[in-house]
Amino acid sequence: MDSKPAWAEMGLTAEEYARICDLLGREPNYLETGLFAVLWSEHCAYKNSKPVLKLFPTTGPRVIQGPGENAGIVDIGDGQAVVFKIESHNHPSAIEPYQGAATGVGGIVRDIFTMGARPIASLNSLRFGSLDDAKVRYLCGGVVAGIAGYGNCIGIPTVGGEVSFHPSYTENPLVNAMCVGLVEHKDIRLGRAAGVGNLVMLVGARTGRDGIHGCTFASEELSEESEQRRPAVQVGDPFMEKLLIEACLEVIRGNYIVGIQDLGAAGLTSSSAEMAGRAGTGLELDVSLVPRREKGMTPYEVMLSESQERMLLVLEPDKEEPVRKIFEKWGLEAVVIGRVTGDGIYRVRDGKTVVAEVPVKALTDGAPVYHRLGREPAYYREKKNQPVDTVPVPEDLGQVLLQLLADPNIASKEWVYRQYDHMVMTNTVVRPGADAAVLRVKGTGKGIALTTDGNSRYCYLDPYRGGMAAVAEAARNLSCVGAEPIGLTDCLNFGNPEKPGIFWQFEEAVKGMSEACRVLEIPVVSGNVSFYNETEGEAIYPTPVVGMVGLLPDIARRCTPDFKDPGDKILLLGGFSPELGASEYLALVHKIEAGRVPGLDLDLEKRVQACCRSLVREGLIKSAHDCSEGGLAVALAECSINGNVGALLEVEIEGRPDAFLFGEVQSCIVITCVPRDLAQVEAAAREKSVPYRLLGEVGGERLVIREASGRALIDQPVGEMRRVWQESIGNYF
Amino acid sequence: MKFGVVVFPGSNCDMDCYHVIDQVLGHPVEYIWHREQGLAGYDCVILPGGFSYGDYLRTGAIARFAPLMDAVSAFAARGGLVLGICNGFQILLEAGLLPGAMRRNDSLQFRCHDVYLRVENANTPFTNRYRPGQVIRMPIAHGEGNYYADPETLAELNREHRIIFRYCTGDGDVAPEANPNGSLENIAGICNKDGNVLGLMPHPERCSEEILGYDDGKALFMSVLHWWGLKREREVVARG
Amino acid sequence: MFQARIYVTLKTGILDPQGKAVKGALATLGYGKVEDVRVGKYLVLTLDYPDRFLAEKDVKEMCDRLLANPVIEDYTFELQEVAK
Amino acid sequence: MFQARIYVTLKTGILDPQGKAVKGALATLGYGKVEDVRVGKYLVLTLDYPDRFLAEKDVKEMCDRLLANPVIEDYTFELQEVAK
Ligand SMILES: Nc1ncnc2c1ncn2[C@@H]1O[C@H](COP(=O)(O)OP(=O)(O)O)[C@@H](O)[C@H]1O
Ligand SMILES: [Mg+2]
Repeated sequence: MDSKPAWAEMGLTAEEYARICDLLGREPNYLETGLFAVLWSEHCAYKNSKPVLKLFPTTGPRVIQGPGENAGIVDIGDGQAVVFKIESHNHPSAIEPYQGAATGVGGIVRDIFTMGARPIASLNSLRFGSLDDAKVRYLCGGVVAGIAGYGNCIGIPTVGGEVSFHPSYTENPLVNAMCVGLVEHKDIRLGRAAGVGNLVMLVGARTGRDGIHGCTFASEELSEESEQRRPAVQVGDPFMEKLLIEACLEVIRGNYIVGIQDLGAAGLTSSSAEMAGRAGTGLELDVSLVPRREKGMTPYEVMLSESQERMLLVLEPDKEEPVRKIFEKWGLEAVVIGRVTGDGIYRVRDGKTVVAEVPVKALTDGAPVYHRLGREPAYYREKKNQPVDTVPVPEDLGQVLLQLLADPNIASKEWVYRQYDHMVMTNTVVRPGADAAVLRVKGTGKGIALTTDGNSRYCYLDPYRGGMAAVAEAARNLSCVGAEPIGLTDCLNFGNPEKPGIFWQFEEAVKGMSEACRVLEIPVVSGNVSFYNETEGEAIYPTPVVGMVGLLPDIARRCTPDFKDPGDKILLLGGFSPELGASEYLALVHKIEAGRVPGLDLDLEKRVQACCRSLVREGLIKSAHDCSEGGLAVALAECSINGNVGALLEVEIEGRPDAFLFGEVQSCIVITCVPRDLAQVEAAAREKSVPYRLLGEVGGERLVIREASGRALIDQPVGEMRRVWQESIGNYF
Repeated sequence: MKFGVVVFPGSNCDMDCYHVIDQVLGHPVEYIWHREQGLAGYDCVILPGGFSYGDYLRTGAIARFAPLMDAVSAFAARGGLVLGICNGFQILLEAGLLPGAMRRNDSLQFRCHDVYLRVENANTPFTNRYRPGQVIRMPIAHGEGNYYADPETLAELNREHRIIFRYCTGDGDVAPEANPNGSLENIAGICNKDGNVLGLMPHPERCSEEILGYDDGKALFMSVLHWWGLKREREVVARG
Repeated sequence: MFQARIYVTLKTGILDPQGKAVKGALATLGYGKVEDVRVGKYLVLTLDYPDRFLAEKDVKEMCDRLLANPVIEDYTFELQEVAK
Repeated sequence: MFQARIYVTLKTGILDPQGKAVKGALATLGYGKVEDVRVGKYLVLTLDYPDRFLAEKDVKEMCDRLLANPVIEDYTFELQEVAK
């Protein structure tokens, strides 16, 4: 047996341990070492990512709360705001897909109502290996069922998301969950332990031995050994969460509390220390008062347990009784376990004995910050410069279209979202299946649009462009429904940042995202970093995921992607210069993942989006759908399938027909309008200096794309396209 | 006419039902906490959807013991209108106010999407604003809507026209492919002998406003208002 | 102190969607000789009761009232004395 | 022909929300002396196997591969010969 010192077992490095001794002026005891280990883990301290995250623009006229709190807050007028954040639960989901995903939803929902907001929608972004693999199907089925099981039970609609498949995620799936809440400005609460003498109250579930060191675990690579170390699995209790939501909102709205924070990674330790850290106070807790689920738990286990569905409240002493009554009404335990002190010390007692005593600031702000070195990996130039237009043009392009429509990356995700209750709360005006979901805000004429996006192949081949594209695509999806992007949350899923090639991917992606945010004027208000997504040394494709929120001033003026009526004119907004490089077509049909990622002119992107939004608002267009994976042909097919109507398009092809049809491109939106409005639509585009072209018109039961010469490139019945597109994913299960 | 929406721990469509009565119909409505004992003053009580007590043992199994449920039984016995939607339907089954039981969906998955329903009996307090045989659309959202009743019960339900809604195709065909959960005889909703207690799996409150796509569910609530109006008239006439 | 092990199953003749799915999954894994699968619930209750007679009576009552749904389910149980 | 009765339970220490809810419900119904409730699965498999040894081996394999989730669940089973 090797005898690593305790600090090493807990994931601290020798330098970090030395630094702790320095800060304390002595060696920490076992419990204290544990406290530092979890708070200084990547998950809590962002020690590898902090300097890079500084690149994000985080301010704007609507921003009420940027990064640093449990979630970001953006103003939507009328004294209301939206609160949102996205978070990863990748490692737990790899080990136990159902519970891993379920507790991921539970965690992010707590981050939202802890701010005083009522959660009104969830989204998710999922990555799995190939569905041909039985283990992957198990993971995918379990994750989707877990999200459904938890989200449906707590009565928050899951209104959108994305799922894609690539072998790099075979052992390391990604499960990123986003939650959005609605709050009146006056009800906003922050995670602060303010006011010396105030009480610290623990509410919700009892504390058990589950998930101890879950966050250090999230900060490690997966290995055979981690499969063995399974007690880190937690089981979610959505019923408890539902009660917590109602009870917490009741005490917040009744103005009974000073501060509130959920217990997430590193449980009681991180939530209490962070609350004291933010308020600049000290804290004294007595672990013997913590209600337990199991007998014989040590103070260490109580402090580090990651039992789900718990919250920490700070309140004035005279509020204890009324608060306890409210929790009792909901059948919940609420126990005072400590109080706020003025000495800046984090003190843990077990009854009379002091078992840990360290400065709060050492825990929360003392972690080292690593300025890792990024180095461009060898594959980058090689793949980028690999010529890809030497592949043969397929004979039957119609067949290729069907093949793409059946590709799980492009096929309908209905198999997924029909398992989610996406309608509860009766706000879902545009359901999953469109470019973005649209929710009404009851009592106003406003709407909120939501989407998550990310393209990891782009990010692998060119993390800078890929990062930019993720932001641009999310914003474009919002613009397609008519919403103005007002804020962004991000989940940065990467491999081991200690490897220079990975760190380079991370840095480049963040730079690209930041640039797009700056030009498109969308502030980043919250986010999450998930490193160490590797299995046996192999990293996943770099996967920054963007969750974005948009605002529709008048929900009556909104748009969906489906073609509406025969005779409607079809136009393409944006400069159309499709690329074979990095396309889904190239990967699927020619098995090549290389080439140049489509270029992105952010100024043009901004004009295209603004143009699309104003067309929607003026009621001039009847449908809008952007070109993404699968290119123009797939975008048109999706419009046809969703509208259950065909179209006839006549195009002038420049270059290869397969590149024209299936090559990918940024900043392009397929729109339709009635013939009468065509001139006005064209004028609007010209006025905004947005290139456009007339493609054809809606009608018939087939999608026909033909050249000016009359030769048909694509001629497919809508019914057949729908069948392959709709059934594909379900057929794997 | 006054409505009450029951709130069990874990109910999650309570606010949606409240919204429809209050904002769409413009009628008085109140939440009723599951620990209350009486229902005096109410004319129609709605048991909303959700996951009462997490639905952890069986759907509706724990909620049926809520103190309020005795009052609901008495209210129903007096002829009060009781509408159980989704989890509310499951609770009514467990409480014995409606016959039969729910099993898990045959797909073993939760299902959330629109379905078509055929109105099998338009002569009830809940369906008089529909035409007999009318095909309507409503969303479902459940994991356990696979209705079962023994053959005698089923025969009785049929004989007494107590099967109110069946899942059907867009053309009104009660076909197996239109059945989203494996329910016997495509049953989506049934009522009690007196017709004043209705349970259904689909969610009328989710389709009572045009902005949500369509408003086929509104007629169900309008039926209740209409029926109550007629009842009042009869009472006035009877009293002379 | 008693421990009750309660087995709740769907009545015979009632289609068991879960059992059917498990049977199908087992067949795909190569266990085609599994002729039938029924999936039920297994509950273990620890009861602080002084005597068996009372425990037995109450467990039966709990099953009838709550733990099983008589419309579709049957149950059986075993009672065992255990140390405190 | 064999019948396997399989009992799948949550590992100790793993939260059992179902058990907790049932315990709470039983308490409300007046059974406050129920100290603990754990809810698991009960599966009954009918196997067309010629001999016990093979049946035993396969049932164990089925449990490991499909019927129990080794991450959070434990299982036990009993095998009994039955008439065709
Ligand atoms: N995991 C998921 N959960 C919920 N909805 C999803 C999920 N994955 C995809 N969807 C929905 O399916 C539709 C298509 O998704 P996607 O192909 O990613 O769209 P786009 O390419 O426009 O971003 C969207 O409405 C999306 O919200
Ligand atoms: Mg899109």
